[in-house]
Order: sequence, then structure tokens, then C-alpha cells
Amino acid sequence: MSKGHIVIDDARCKGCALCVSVCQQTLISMAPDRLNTRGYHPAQFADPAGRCTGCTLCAVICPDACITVCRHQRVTAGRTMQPTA
Amino acid sequence: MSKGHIVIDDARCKGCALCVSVCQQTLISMAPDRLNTRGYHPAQFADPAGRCTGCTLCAVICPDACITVCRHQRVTAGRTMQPTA
Amino acid sequence: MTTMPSIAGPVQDEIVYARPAALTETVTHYCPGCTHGIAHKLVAEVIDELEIRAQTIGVAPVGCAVFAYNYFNVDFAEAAHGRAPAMATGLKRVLPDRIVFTYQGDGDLASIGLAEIMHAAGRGENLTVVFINNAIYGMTGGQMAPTTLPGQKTSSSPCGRDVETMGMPLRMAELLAAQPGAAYVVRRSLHNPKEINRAKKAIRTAFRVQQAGLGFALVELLSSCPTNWGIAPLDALKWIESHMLPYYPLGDYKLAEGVERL
Amino acid sequence: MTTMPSIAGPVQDEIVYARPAALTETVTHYCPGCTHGIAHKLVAEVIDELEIRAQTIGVAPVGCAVFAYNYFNVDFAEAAHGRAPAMATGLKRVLPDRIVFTYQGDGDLASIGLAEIMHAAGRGENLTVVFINNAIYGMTGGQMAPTTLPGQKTSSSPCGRDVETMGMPLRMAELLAAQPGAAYVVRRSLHNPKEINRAKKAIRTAFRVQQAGLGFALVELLSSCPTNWGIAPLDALKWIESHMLPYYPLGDYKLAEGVERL
Amino acid sequence: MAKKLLKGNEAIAEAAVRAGLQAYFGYPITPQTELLEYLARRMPDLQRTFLQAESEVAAINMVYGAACTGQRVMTSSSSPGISLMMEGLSYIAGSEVPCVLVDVMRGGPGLGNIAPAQGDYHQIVKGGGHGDFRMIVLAPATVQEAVDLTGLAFDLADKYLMVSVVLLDGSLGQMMEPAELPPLRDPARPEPEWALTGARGRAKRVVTSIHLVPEDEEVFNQKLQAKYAAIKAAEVRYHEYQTDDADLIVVGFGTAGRVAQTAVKQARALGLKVGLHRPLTLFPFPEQRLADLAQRARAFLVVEMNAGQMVEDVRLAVNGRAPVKFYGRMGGVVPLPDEVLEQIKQLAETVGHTPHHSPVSCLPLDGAIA
Amino acid sequence: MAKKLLKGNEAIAEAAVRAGLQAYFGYPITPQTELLEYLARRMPDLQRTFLQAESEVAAINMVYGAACTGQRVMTSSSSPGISLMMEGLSYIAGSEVPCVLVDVMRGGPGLGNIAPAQGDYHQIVKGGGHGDFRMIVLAPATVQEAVDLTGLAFDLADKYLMVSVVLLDGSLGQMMEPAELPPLRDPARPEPEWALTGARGRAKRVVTSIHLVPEDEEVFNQKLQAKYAAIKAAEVRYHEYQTDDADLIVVGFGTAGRVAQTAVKQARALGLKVGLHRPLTLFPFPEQRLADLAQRARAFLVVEMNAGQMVEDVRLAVNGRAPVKFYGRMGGVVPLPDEVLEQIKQLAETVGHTPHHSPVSCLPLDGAIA
Amino acid sequence: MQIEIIISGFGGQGALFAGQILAYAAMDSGRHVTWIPSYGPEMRGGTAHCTVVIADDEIGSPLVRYPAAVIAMNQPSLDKYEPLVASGGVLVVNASLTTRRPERSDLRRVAIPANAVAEELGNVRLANIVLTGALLAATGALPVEAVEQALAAHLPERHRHLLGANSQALRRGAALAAAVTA
Amino acid sequence: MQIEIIISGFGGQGALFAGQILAYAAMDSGRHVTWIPSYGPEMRGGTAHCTVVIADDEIGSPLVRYPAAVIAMNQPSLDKYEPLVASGGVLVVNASLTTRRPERSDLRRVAIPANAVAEELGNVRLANIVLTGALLAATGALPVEAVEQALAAHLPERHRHLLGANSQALRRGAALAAAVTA
Ligand SMILES: Cc1ncc(C[n+]2csc(CCOP(=O)(O)OP(=O)(O)O)c2C)c(N)n1
Ligand SMILES: Cc1ncc(C[n+]2csc(CCOP(=O)(O)OP(=O)(O)O)c2C)c(N)n1
Ligand code: SF4
Ligand code: SF4
Ligand code: SF4
Ligand code: SF4
Ligand code: SF4
Ligand code: SF4
Ligand SMILES: [Mg+2]
Ligand SMILES: [Mg+2]
Repeated sequence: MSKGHIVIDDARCKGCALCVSVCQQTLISMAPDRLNTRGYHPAQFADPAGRCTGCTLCAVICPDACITVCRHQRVTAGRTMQPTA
Repeated sequence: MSKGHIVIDDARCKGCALCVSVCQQTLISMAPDRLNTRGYHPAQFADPAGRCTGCTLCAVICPDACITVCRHQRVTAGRTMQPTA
Repeated sequence: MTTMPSIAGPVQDEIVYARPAALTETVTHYCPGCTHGIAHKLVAEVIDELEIRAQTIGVAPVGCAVFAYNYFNVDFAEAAHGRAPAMATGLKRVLPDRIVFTYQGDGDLASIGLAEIMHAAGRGENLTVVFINNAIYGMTGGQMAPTTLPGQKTSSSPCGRDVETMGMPLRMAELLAAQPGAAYVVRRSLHNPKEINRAKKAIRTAFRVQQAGLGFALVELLSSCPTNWGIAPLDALKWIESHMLPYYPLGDYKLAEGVERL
Repeated sequence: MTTMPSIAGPVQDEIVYARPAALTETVTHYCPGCTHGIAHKLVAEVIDELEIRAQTIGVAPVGCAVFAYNYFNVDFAEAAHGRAPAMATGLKRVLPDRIVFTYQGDGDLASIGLAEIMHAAGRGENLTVVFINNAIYGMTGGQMAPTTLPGQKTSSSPCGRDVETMGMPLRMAELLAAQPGAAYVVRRSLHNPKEINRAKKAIRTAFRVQQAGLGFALVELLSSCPTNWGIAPLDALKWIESHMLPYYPLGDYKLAEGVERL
Repeated sequence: MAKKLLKGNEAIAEAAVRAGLQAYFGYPITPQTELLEYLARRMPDLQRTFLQAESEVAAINMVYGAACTGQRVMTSSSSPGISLMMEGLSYIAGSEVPCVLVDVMRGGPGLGNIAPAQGDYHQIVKGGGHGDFRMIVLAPATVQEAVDLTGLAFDLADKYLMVSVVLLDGSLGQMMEPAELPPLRDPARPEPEWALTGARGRAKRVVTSIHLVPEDEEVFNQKLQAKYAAIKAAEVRYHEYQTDDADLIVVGFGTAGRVAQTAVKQARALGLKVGLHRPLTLFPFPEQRLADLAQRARAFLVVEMNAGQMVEDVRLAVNGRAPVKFYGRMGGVVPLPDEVLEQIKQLAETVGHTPHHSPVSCLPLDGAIA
Repeated sequence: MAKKLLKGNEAIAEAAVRAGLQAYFGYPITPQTELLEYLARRMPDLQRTFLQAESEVAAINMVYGAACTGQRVMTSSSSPGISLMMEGLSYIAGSEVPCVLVDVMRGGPGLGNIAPAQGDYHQIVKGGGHGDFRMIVLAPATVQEAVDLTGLAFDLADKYLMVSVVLLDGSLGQMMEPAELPPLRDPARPEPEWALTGARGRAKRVVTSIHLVPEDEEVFNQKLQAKYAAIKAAEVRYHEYQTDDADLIVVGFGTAGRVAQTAVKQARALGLKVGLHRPLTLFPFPEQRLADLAQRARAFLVVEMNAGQMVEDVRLAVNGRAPVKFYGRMGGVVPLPDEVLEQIKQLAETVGHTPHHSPVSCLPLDGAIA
Repeated sequence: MQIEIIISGFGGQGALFAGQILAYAAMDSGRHVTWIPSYGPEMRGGTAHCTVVIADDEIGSPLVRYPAAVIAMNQPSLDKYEPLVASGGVLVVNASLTTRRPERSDLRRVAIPANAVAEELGNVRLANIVLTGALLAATGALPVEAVEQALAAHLPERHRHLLGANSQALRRGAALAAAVTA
Repeated sequence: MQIEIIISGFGGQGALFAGQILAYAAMDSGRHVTWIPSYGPEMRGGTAHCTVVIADDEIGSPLVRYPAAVIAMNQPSLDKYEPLVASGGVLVVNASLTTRRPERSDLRRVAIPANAVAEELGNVRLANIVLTGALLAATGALPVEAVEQALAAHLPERHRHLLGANSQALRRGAALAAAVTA
């Protein structure tokens, strides 16, 4: 039951991996072979188990302001939102 | 029975009167009408009563290093030296 | 943190962190993992939150942040090396109701520009200064700065900073705090999210000090230069913690009267 | 105090105070009662007493003491305004076994030359600095200095120094004492014979610190400018006491390890 | 307005105030200090900014900042202080913001002395700072011209977005003469479209001197050069005296030119056909006018209070069409009319025998100094 | 000694070390930084002084102090940093102590960029500082010349007691070429009779730039001018290529001159009678040699990496005897041989039709920039 | 005889070093040579190139608009320099990092999958040397042996163990150049 | 018509002020005028002088080598300027502070014990005005009334009460000049 999710602006990412280091849930990794348009291996978010807490730590530390963090609104009690992106 | 005396380098004196202000014995005064070669009323030392203690205060404060202070050596007990200059 | 509505629809997400509006879309020229980027983001967030974008004028230094004017969505001037405080003084004196800030590196502020920053603080100029201490000259390729640590190797101290000939590093926050006109002088660090959040609060206060007209405000930020330190971005953050923090203690070095109330 | 034999003869006087040999015979251009003259005398006496005349190199500032090189019987260079510490650094680094001192006014040292003095102290340059704080620009006719007191009228602060726009005066001894490379930083005054004697002791220590290679040494001397303060020499000394002492407390601001033992 | 007896330095200060000076930043230095001191009294009365900077380096960078707001700003100094402003002036030129600089020259090099001199010509006119930039340079010789050219300096700075310099020697700064001041202009002015004032309701603006790509920097430099060419075409100003029928032309700026005028008058009284050309603008230099004069003049004499600096610009303008002789005094010595007269007489004699196109010896040491 | 492949900046540093450099003070700035970094490694090894100053202002004043000891000292920088040294350089000139300054020029004005340029010619050659002073200016175009002229710079500085400048653009600083280094000289040297070393067993000495009385300052200035005249007579150096029978003379210094040489070679291949004059000394400028060349040459083309600065000195030397055309690139753009060849061809054509003594248009905007 | 060579690639691909090795080899062979790099902020993460001029006589301009030979180590370099190679000149292309073949028919075109070859040799960082070998074969600017000797003399201490691999790379490149033409 | 006047004395004797008053008077009379002081460190405690040029036309040089008239307020000024006064010119000397009479016979020489006269008038600081009065009488440069009016208009506020004394001083000087010649 995920509480949040993030969106990484791929084109802006410089592959510094700082976001990776702060995610307590280890939801971010560096694309091993893919290069983005600026020639970096970008960060990628994968949360199949819905563990993202929307804690924003990854976004706070990202030097290139690539990460948008959403927290899911429980509009109706007992119903879980899906990420929009 | 004077313990000391001072010599003022007249040509160097700028008439600032700082020496006058520190002599506890009031032995120094400013020449009221005489101008020295640099156009100042110079300080003058007069110690008819032999009250100069050779305390050096006047020399210490003189910004132009005009004042030489001598202390009289009692070469023989009971005999008082006269100023040499 | 600003709450922004996400795309409308039956299910609603709350965006709790997004790129601040006071940053332009331009991709920065900073090296990967360089904390200049974090500092920029914090300043921009504060500008957004205080809603001062339209009245703020920034002054960029000569240093890696020389192109800061490309990245902020506010009016900007580019100063000569070290002279940002003088330039900012000129701006602020003529436009006292605008918010003027400088953004300076340690070479810029603590070496060539030491007189200008000290006098700006001395006069109590109503300025906000964001001071990036990365213990090195980034832009010119890693020479020794006045803030370089003892023994730290740089391209101009190849055997490590020798305190015998170069003295100990300058602690700028402490020095500036001693200036009578300084209203707010603190040191923060950018090496982890917690410290980053504390740094942001300080930047916010530094701008509010100016808004309140209390005098000179400066936030020193311990920062990384992975490229010229020659280590990976994450290791660079660890190096801040292990090497810089002991010599540059974080803390509030000057809180003039009135600052607490802000 | 050196004891010099007087003219030989049957009766002998002891000269207990005479013009120091390290002063030339040249009459100074200083105004009557200006304490620059006292400071010169003290430096010369110390040079005599430490017997370092033949190994000392002085650096004159731009300020009323610009012609100091005419008055001291030692090798002398005349620096650009505010740059005496840089020039002295150049001299001392090449000739580390000579004694190098600068003699600087408050405009020179605390205004235009702030970066150079702070960095010399920061690097711990082995220099001796005699700093004449007379709260004004003497040579140029009495403009405000960074050390001018609040409310003090000068030709560039005709209504008195306004701390709102100019901040409070800089306390240089305190600022410099905070520099890591400073070994000896004290403030003394020249307003009466007792303080003059204390000042001399401090100057002596400042030279001995250099001899011992302990680092940067500076003696700030509260000094008078009767001409530009517009008062008589004696009143000027009283003004030091009544106005300057309260803001500029005399004292020892930095005594590095080893100084006490000198 | 009636004339007032005004001291050069103060006249410039008051003229600047009346031209709408909004902020002054400066540092004391003789023989310029009265200018700063005058503004220390005057500016606060008008609620305008006066700030004594910590140094000339700071002063010019404060000016740089204040100039970015589009307001009228000024600094002043004398030779050594001007040298410290070179980096800042290059930045201002590279950013195209307007400001006014007053240089009250004194004897040099180094600390030199505080006597009147004209040794900063190259520094100010050719660019003592790095890179290819120019400043408009106005050279008054009377207090009235000091007043008028100060006003003009602000107008030209604004028109061309650059530094305008009022260049004078210490004696004019200290001299009193009757002069008429213009009325006090309302300093309020429309905001220029490049000014940094906060991006309210408009796109953000940037003032910078950086063009990282050489080709871009070249385009920018071409723009600067085009501007300088336009200034050369439109803004040349000079004062002449009896040049119409002159065989010999004496050229001098500021005090030297004024002293030369007396000598020219005396030479005329002796029947010599001499005229005076006194440039009021040193950049743009009146090169076309001098080239025109060279069509008829048989020789030129350049008088300066330096070792020979403007004389190069005269030679460039004359381009070999006539000999150009130099007479200079240095180190703070002001030439007196009788010396200049002597030079005129000598030149009048020589020229009879000198074939065209062989320039008369120019080194101040070659007997040129009396 | 065998040749080594050396980078311009490092070659200068090592050449200075071998010439007996005893102390270096400098501040980092691109494209000069390798010079400083090289000495940061090299000097401590030799127990000599390397000190990174807090600024260029401090650096030049440290040099000033160290130079007072009579030892060989040097600083280096690039354009904006050089501007900050103007006051200090004027003091050094006014005190007659020797030192060496290296300016590795970049694009300007202002912060500009870090690409190679020659925009500091006026600043360095005519005196960007206040007062009438000159510096010896040496302009290498190859790494070998950089080595040789650095050694010469120290010798001339010592001989004439003044600042010698090694002036180059960023590309030569970055370039590698084989060059032979001279042997390491023993830095120990007799103490000059003006050096400040402590007045042991001799009268005290003073180094100052002050002459308060104008007449004294004038005498001092005359002494300086006499020295400069002696330098002009004795120290002119230049490199020429195929000038003997040349109709057209191309003039350029440093990299621009080197690029022009290739163009001249190409033009010769096309049958054009072209020669190259490349000054190695900018002060003293080879004015007599150019005047001599002007006796036979029908036109001159000056190529610079600026808006036209040295061209003035060429015009002054040619003095109207032949047209002098200018071709310049600015802002960090290095001209390439083909552009210069194009200019040569155009000029060769024009000159056929141009009457003597009418100078070809000189503004870089007048079509001079391709 | 004079030849102008431009070597261009991403920062880190070793374009500048390849040029330096050519310069050393030329110098050691008694030829005149100049090596001049691009420098400046574009180097950081961007592209880097250098120009090497080798000649029998004194060299005038160290820069040329139309070089006689180019090594394009990546796509941007190919795009930038293909139009500039002097007619009849040589264009060596790293096929591993380019997406198209060179188009001009008035050039000797050599395309080599240098990264692949280098990896085969055990170290992808040898791609620059492979390409250099190809350049030598295609231009005859210098004998391969001269460059081998230069490598032996000037390879930085920390890379000395790679000397053999470097030689191999050089020769493989030269051999391929003879065979492979774009 | 043009006249050049140099007024020279010790700092504090009011040489500069006397010159300024002449300049004001000349300006208010519609004449052209320049006033130029000596300045600089020699002023401190040393001597001060100024040059005033009054003319009907535009004034070229504000400085001259051979002035038409000189007021020498002390001995050094007499020594310095006596040789320089233009032949046929006027030399006004303060007899109170000079130890010799002027020697040149081709001048109109006026020696006045100005300090004594000023003290008689109640204030030794009026000596400069006494000498100015003498100069006016001896040269006819300006009418005494013009200078009186200038004093009235330009005397600093704090000295306004001395206006009457100043007038008297001016007139006494003028009267003496008529009588006393050195
Ligand atoms: C007058 C002048 N001197 C030197 C330089 C070269 N320079 C550019 S940036 C810089 C230092 C930058 O270091 P810092 O201020 O610490 O900023 P960082 O790059 O580390 O963020 C220097 C010395 C210059 N541009 N101008
Ligand atoms: C670069 C420069 N700026 C300004 C001056 C003018 N100037 C000479 S002395 C001085 C200030 C002197 O004041 P201070 O240092 O306090 O010395 P003081 O005369 O009071 O002893 C100034 C501003 C100068 N000579 N050079
Ligand atoms: S918001 Fe928190 S949990 Fe989610 S990806 Fe970022 S760091 Fe991980
Ligand atoms: S912190 Fe930002 S730039 Fe760095 S890898 Fe993560 S998303 Fe990319
Ligand atoms: S030595 Fe002492 S007692 Fe004697 S005159 Fe001086 S102050 Fe007076
Ligand atoms: S203190 Fe010195 S200068 Fe002053 S009056 Fe006394 S003797 Fe003269
Ligand atoms: S060089 Fe250092 S400070 Fe500059 S952008 Fe790169 S990592 Fe950041
Ligand atoms: S002006 Fe002031 S500081 Fe200078 S000598 Fe006179 S009294 Fe002393
Ligand atoms: Mg830094
Ligand atoms: Mg002072």
C-alpha cells in the first residue's frame, strides 16, 4: 500500500547517485547501461512493492532538482491511490 | 638639591606643550614670545629650585624626541652634580 | 513546503516536493553531485516561499557559480571576482526596498574578496549572503583556498596545505560574526537531507533578516567539490562530514536582537 | 632604558633618556603634538634595545606616516596604500632572517588594506605590525575611517558618523586576534606616559615574537590627530582617554603559546 | 542663473547633483577629496546615496552595482586610485551600463606627489583595463567647462551605455572661477529596459560581461566597436582659437591647453600665425579635424603635462602630413605660457627649414624640456 | 641540451626557475594556472619561495616587496588579474626595482572568456597604470621563444631596473612544442647597491616612489624617460620572414604573427611579394625598422587578436609613408592562415590603385573582419 | 612536408593524449611539431580536441581550418570535422561511437570499431591508440615504430604496465587501416 | 586689460582668503577672474600662496611666471617673488614680517607694517586685508568699493561682525599705499 511515489526528470539527471544513497527503501538505482541525452547513466525509480513513503529525502538531496515527490491522498477511506505518472 | 635635569632640543621642538602637561614639578613652560627656527614657541626648562627629579615623563611623552634627561650621579656622597649642558 | 495541485482527476496526489519556480529550466553546468546545485535549489525554494521573486536581485560571483544568473528566475548581476558584496551594496543602497543577495564561493569571498565582505558586514549592509565553502577553488581546477584544510592536497598545494607557510584555514562565519554590523551569521552543511533542511531554514531566516532591515546576514554552507577533490559525489558528502565538520563546526554564530522573533 | 655615558669629566651625569639611535636626525613633518611621533620613538627605542637596527627592514604606509622611511635609521620600503602587509610578506619570505615590520594607519590597515592584513595574520606571516588608530584619515585631511567613533564629525561625515549607514567602528585588534596565525595582538594607547611605557613593552614583545618565529604580531596604538580632530594636542590626549578608550578597550587579545616566555 | 565663484572639484560635484546624480561612491585621495567631501554634505540633504567606500576597488564595484539599476551614479579619484579601478571599469564596459568617473590627475608614477599632472592619458583614453574597451573622455580646462562637461558626461553615458570620464588635473580641481550652474534636474527617470529592479511583471534581466564562446564574444566586441565608431562620428568636441589662418597649430588639453592659449595669444602679438586646438573630447579624439588642419598647417606643437601621450593621437591624425613636435612638463610641474611661447618661436623658425614629412624629434629629453 | 616537448605555461615557469627565480607570488586564473601550479611543485623542491597570494593586488605587492631585496621575482596572471595589478606596477616602475610579470591574455573586456586573445596590448605596452611609465614587453610566438624571452625578461629587468613583461595569449600558454631549456643558473648573485637587506655595515637604504616636490618628480621622470630612450636604442628585437624584397609587409606579434607567417608563405607560393615582421619586443617597439621597411614597402597589413591596438604603433612608425591596413579577430577567436591570406590578396590588389599616403580604412568593422 | 592532424572526442577518450604521443614521436624523430589543445569550460564533461602539426620546417600557424587528417572519436566530432578535412586528406572514424559512415568521397576514409578492438585487447581505453595506429597507416605521417618508441618513453609511470597492450593497439589499428576503409 | 596677482604668506596669514576676496570682487564687477591656490603637504604649517588673474577677456593660463603684482606677507615670500614681479609691476610687502626692504627699482614698491596696522585696528588677522587695500591702491586692479562689497557679500557668517573692521583695514591699506613706498 504505497504512500507516495517520485518522478525523475531523466533529461536533467547527471547520474550522481546521491538520491540512491538516501532512499531508506532502496527504491532508486542507476540505469546500468542506459545513457540519457546528456551522456549520464540516469537514476531510475522502481517501486513494485509500493514502499515509497514520499519522504522527499531523495528530492531534497538531488542537486539538479530532478525529482518530484507525490504523496497519495486518501480521498476515500480504505481506498489507495495509484501513482499518476 | 636637584636630582636631574633635562635638555630640550630647541630647533626640534614644535611647541605642542605635552611635556608641560606631564611635569609634576611644573618646570617646563612654553616660551611666550620667542619663536624657534621652525616658527614655533618652544618649550623651555627652568629649574631654579632644583626640583627636577629626572623622572623622564616629559621626555617619554615628547612626540619629537627633543628632550634628553640626565640624572645626577652622586659620585661622592653628599656632593651634587650640576647639569652638564 | 509548497503544496501544489497535481493533475485534476478522480484520484488526487499531493505534490510534496517539486522543482521551485524561482529556478529556470536551464540545466546547470555543475558537475554531477556537486552541492552547488543543492544550494541553488534551497535559495530558489526560499524565494518562492517568501514570494519575493519579483523584487529580488541576485549577484553572482566569479567561481563555479558564475552562471548562477542563468539558473535563477530573478534579476541578476555578475560581479567581478570577490566584489559581489560591493556590487550588492551599490544595488541595495539605490533600491533599498528590493531584496539583494550574493552567492559566493570560498575563493571569491574569503580570499580575494575578504575586504569587501568584511566591510559589508562591518557597515551592516542589508544584504543576504549565501557562502559556499567547498575548501577549494572549483572553477579554476582545484587550487588551494583560504578554507582548504591542513594537509589537504590541491593543485597548488601538491603536498597538502602546509600550515607553516599558509597558516590554518579561515573560519569565515566566526570572523564575520565578530563584525558589529552582522545580524545573522550561521554555518550549515549540505551533506545529508537533515542538514540540507536546516540549511534551508537558515537561508530563509537570512532573507527574512533583510526583509526586516536588521542588517547583514550570511549563511555559510559546507559544500562538496567531487571533481577537484577527486572523489565520487557520495564520498564527497562523507568527506564533508568527516573532514570539514570538525574544523568548521555548524552553528549560529550571530543572532542579533530581533532575529529570534522572525 | 639604555644608559649612555655623558661627556667625560670630573662630574658624571647619567643620561636616562635620549633620542634613540634608530631615529635619524630629520625633523618629522608631523603636526605639533601628534602621537605618530611618540610611536616612532618607541619603535626606534625597541630597535635600539634589541640591537636589530642592521637587520631590520621597515615598510611605510600611505598615510601621515608615509615618510617614516626618512625618520628611521633602518632600511625601508614605501608601500602602496593598504598593501604594506603584502609588501612585507614579500620581503620576509625572501629574507626570513631579517626583521620586517610595517607601520600603518587605520585608513591604510582597516579600510583599503583589510584583506592584506587579515590574510597576513591568517597565514601567520612572521611580521611585526605597528598599527596607529587615530580614528581618522590624517593625511588626506580628516575623513572618516573604519575606526571613526559613532557620532564623530569628520570631513566626510559632517553630521557625525551615522551608524545606520556606516555601521559601528571596526575593532581591529579583536578581529585580528581571531585569525589563527596571529601570535600576539594587543591594544595600547599613547595618551599618557604610563600607557606609553606599556605600549613600548608591547612593541618590544611584538618584535621578539618575530625574532622567535612565533607568527604574526600586531600592536594597535590609540593615537591622536590634533589637526583633524580640531583640538589642541593635550585635549587630543584627553579625547583618546574619554572617547576612544571606552570603545577600544586596552588589553591583550591574543597571546599564542610561547609569547609569555619571551 | 548668475555666475558663482566655484572651485573645480566642487563645481563638478554640484553639476553632477544637478544632472540627477542618485548615488556616489568614493574614497578620499588628494587632490580630488573636496569632491567627495562636498557630496558627503550635499547628497544626504537630498536623500540621495553618499557612501565612502572602503577602497577604490570597492567604490567602482559599488558604482557597477548601482549603475545596474539605471540610476545616475558616479565615483571620483586621482591617479593611483584610478589604477585600482581598472578591472571594474573593464567589467562595466563589458556589461554596457552607464556611469561617470572623475579622475583628478596628479604626479606619478607610483605614489608620486599630489601636484597637477596629465600622466593618465593613456590609461584613461586607450584603456588601462584589459580587453578592447573605450570610455568617453571629456577634458575641461575651465571651471565652466567642468560644469558643462560633467552634465554632458552623464548624458553621453546614458546614451551610449558606457563609462564617461571627466579627466582633469589637480590644478583645475583646486582652482576657483566664476561659472554658471544648470538648474537642478528632476532625478526621476524612466526605467531603462535593461535595468535590474526586480522582475515584477516582466521577464528577468541579467547584467553580465561574460561571453564564453569566442564567436559570441567577438560579436559582442563588434557591437562595442560599432558603438565606438558611432561616437567618433557624432560626439567629437573641441575648442579652437585662431586656427583659421594658422601655419602652426598648438594642441593641448585641459590646463596645458589653456596655458598654451595664452602663449598663442602672445605669439600672435609677435606676428606669428599660430592657432590653438584644444580637444574637449579625448575619446572620441578630434582626429578628422586635426587631419583637416594638417592640410594647411606647416607644423604642430603638442603641449602636455606628461612625457608625451596625446601626442601619439595627434601624430596618428596628422599621419605624416606635417611635423609634430612635443613639449611636456612632468611630475606635477605646470608649464607656463612663456615656455610654450619659446617652443612656438623655435618651431616657427625650424619649420622654415624642415622638409615636409620628417617629424621633428619627439622625445621630451631631446631638448624639448626647457 | 636536448629538446623537450613543453607546454607554454610550464616552459615559462621552468625557464624562470633556471634563470634564478627566487620567489613567485601569484593567484590562479585560467589560462595561466598551469604556470602557478608548476611552480607550486617546483619551487619548494628547490627551497625557493612559492606563495599563493590572496589576490592579484596582494601578489603584485608581494612581488614589489620581494623585488626590493634584489632577488629575482615573478608573478603571472591573465587579463582581469593584470588589471588589478596596475597600481602596484606603477609603484614598482616608480621605485625602479626589477621583476617579471607574465600575462597570458584571454578574451575580454570584463570577465569575458578564457579563450586566447591579445586585447591587453595597450594596457601592457602603453601603461595601464597611472603616470608616465613603461615596462619592457616581450612577445613570444613559440614555446622556444617563451623560454628564451623569459630568461631575457629577467636579464633586462635587472639591467634596467624595471618590470619586464612576457606577453602571450592563452593558446601559446596551452600549446606544446619541442624546446631547449637553458641550464639551471646559480641563483646566488651579488647584492645590488639599492637592495633592502638590513643596513649592516652600510648606510640605510630606501625604496620609494615618492617625489613630493614637482621639480624633483620631473627630474626623476626625465631619468625614467632617458632609460626608456636607452632601451629603445639598444633592446629592439624582432623576427622577420622574407621581408628583403617585400612589397607588402604583414605585421603581427605572438600567435597572430605566427599564423600570419603561414599566410605569408602561402602568398609567396602564389607569387606575391610579401614579408612578415613579427616584433619580439613590443616595448621597445621596432619603430625604426618599420620606418625603414616603409621606405620600400607599398603597404602594411597588421594582424592582431584584438580590435586594433599595435596597429597604432605601426602607423606611428610608418608615419603616413604607406597605407597600413588592419585585420583583427576578437573575443578569443584565433585567426587562421586562410583568412590572413585573403587579406593579403585583397591588399595586394588594392595597393595597385591606392595613391600613396592615404591610409586604408582601419576599423575592424569596415569589412576588415571576414 | 607538413601534415596537420586533428584528434577529437569526448573528454576522457584520450584525444589529447593521442596527440601528445604523436608530438613526442615527431620530436624524437627530429621533426618540427606543435600540439595545441582545446581548453576551457567545454572540457568539463564535454568534448576535447587537439591539433598536431608535424613538419620538416619551422611551423607557422599551429592551427588550421582545413587539416590534412582527422581522427573523429565520436559522432559530434565526425559531424564537425568531416566537412573540414582538406581534399585528398584522411578521415579516421571510430565506428564504435558513430552512427553513420563518413560521406565525402574525396577523402581517404578509415572506419574502425576502435572500442570493440580495444576491449578485445583487454582495455577499452586503448581505443585512442588503435585509432592512432590507423591514422599512421593511412597518412604515413610517422613510422609506427617511432610512435611505439614514444609510448615507451613517455607513457606515465602508472600506465607502464600497459606498454605492450599499447603497442598491440597501435599495430592492430595500422593493420586494420590497410584493410578497412569506410 | 589683464593683471596677475600673487599673494603669498605663512599658512594662517590669510593669503588664500585675500585672493578669494579679490576674485569675488572681480566677478561681481563683471570681470573675468581665476583664483588658483598652492595646495599640498607644504600647506601644513608651511607657506601658502595663490595666483589671481583679473581680465576683461577670457583668461588663458591661470598661472604666470612673472606676475604684474605681488603681496609678500613674510620674508620667504619676499625672497621668492621679488625677482619674479614683471618689470614695471607692483610689489606690496608686509614690513612687519620682513627684515629687509625690496631692492628692485623697476617696480612700484609698497612696504606696510600690516601686522602693526591690523593690531591697531584691533585684530592682527586683518593684516591680509590691509595689504590687499594697499595692492588695490597701487595697482588700480579693482575699486576699493568693489572689494568692500565683496567682503560684505562673502565674509563667512562667523566673521560678519568684523565687516566694519575689514572695511577700515582695506581703506587704511589703500591710504598707506599712497603715502608709504618702500
Ligand atoms: C581577478 C580574477 N582573478 C582570478 C580569476 C580566476 N578565478 C575564477 S573562479 C576562481 C576561484 C573560484 O573558487 P571559489 O570562489 O571557491 O568558487 P568555486 O568554484 O569553488 O565554487 C578564480 C581564482 C578571475 N576570474 N578574476
Ligand atoms: C590608492 C590610494 N587611495 C587613496 C589614497 C589617498 N590617501 C593617502 S593617505 C590616506 C588615508 C590615511 O589615513 P590613515 O591610514 O588613517 O593614516 P593617518 O594619516 O591617519 O596616519 C588616503 C586615503 C592613496 N594615496 N592611494
Ligand atoms: S520519497 Fe523517500 S522513499 Fe520515496 S523514493 Fe524518495 S527517498 Fe525513497
Ligand atoms: S540525485 Fe538527482 S541528479 Fe543525482 S542521480 Fe539522483 S536524480 Fe540524478
Ligand atoms: S624629568 Fe620629570 S621632573 Fe624633570 S622636567 Fe621632566 S617631567 Fe619634570
Ligand atoms: S613635548 Fe617636545 S615638542 Fe612638545 S613642546 Fe615639549 S619639547 Fe616641544
Ligand atoms: S568543479 Fe567542483 S565546485 Fe565546480 S561544479 Fe564541479 S564539483 Fe562543483
Ligand atoms: S594630520 Fe593628524 S595624524 Fe597627521 S601628522 Fe597631523 S596630527 Fe598627526
Ligand atoms: Mg570554492
Ligand atoms: Mg588614521
